[in-house]
Amino acid sequence: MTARRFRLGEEPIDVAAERPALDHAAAGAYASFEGWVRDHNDGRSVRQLDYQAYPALALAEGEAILAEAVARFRVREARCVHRVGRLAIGDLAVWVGVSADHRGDAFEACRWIIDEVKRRVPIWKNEHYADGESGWLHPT
Amino acid sequence: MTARRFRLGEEPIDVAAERPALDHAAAGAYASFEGWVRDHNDGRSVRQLDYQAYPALALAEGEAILAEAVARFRVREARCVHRVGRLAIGDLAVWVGVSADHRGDAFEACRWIIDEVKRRVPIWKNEHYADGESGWLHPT
Amino acid sequence: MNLKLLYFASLADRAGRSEETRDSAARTPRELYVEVAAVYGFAFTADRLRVAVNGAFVGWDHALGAGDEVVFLPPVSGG
Amino acid sequence: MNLKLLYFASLADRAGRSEETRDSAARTPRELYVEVAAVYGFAFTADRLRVAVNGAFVGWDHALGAGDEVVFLPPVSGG
Repeated sequence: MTARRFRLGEEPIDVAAERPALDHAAAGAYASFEGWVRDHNDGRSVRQLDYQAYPALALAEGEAILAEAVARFRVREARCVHRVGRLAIGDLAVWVGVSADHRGDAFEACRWIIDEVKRRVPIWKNEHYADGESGWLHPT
Repeated sequence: MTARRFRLGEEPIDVAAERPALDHAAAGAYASFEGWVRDHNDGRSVRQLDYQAYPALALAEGEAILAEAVARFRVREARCVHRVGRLAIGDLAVWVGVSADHRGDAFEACRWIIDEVKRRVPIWKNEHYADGESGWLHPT
Repeated sequence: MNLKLLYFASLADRAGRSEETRDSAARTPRELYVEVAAVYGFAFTADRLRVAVNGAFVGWDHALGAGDEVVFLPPVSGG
Repeated sequence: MNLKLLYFASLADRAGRSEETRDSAARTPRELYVEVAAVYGFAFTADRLRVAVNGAFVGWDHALGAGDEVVFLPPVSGG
């Protein structure tokens, strides 16, 4: 079995350690995306947040998205790691990396992957606000 | 005067060292691009290459591109480093990093910057082929 | 028959638990959601949720079996 | 008047040098390029090149002055 392309991380994501999986002598382009915890959302001041996942299905759905990306786009390799647990402002919440022969494919696949992960993978964000309130986000 | 957003690098680019310049508590998205030296181009096997720049104008034009990006897109910060000198297969030739509040802006600005750098900045690539030939690339 | 339910995010908050085993007569996730929504006062209509059985997405009319693990998934907000 | 010229990439290869100082009667980059293209056999037509004087892009009919640094830039291939 090949290495997992999608993982959930309890610990801070080490981007440098993820990179070798994307190296390929024929790849001239690498595009990456990182989602960082912002200090605000919808006009409210955010202090920290928790990510909760349904692990079995999140891993299966994430892996399916990465496999689809490799099939749909002309890429050499693609990976994604999503944090779970408590995160502070500025922490890295999600990382996507894609290598490809050409930059257009790397950018398009990277954008598609993060969009699909946000749309499909069963992970939920609970924001803790400066006023002491908190709430799970369930976008319509 | 603010720090330079565009630089030429004689030494390997240290992506981790570039990152703090892009941190911003309001930034939820970071997109990056890396151009790596490929082992082939136009059907020919490449062993190594040299990048030559016209430094004074390359720095001015690169800085102008980054300033335009910050003005055109809703981004928090943007940086680019381009290598000069001799590079081997797999070496990092150019890095672009962009932070923004939202991912669409980060991706669009990152893509725009690398496209403009490749189109406008006076840097030339001399590819050394497996058959011993070499040649400066001047795309039409 | 006995069914295992997992609850996540605001559904777990509302139910006051992250899992339970229920003895239910529900034959499908649709029937089971009507049952638990009434018990816990879930505000989501079924069209805003997805449903998974034994770790895979299924349709609302999927036939449930004894011992199945059923999860009603509210809209996700990862990334 | 004396002009300083820098050559890059294939133009440097063809000229066999990366810079030179020329005593030239050229009043514009256009006239200067005709002159050096004849000397070195540059194959590029002017419409494929850009020109910079003293580190900034200029038009082909820019008025040259004594001591100017002039660069004819072949199509770039960075990235």
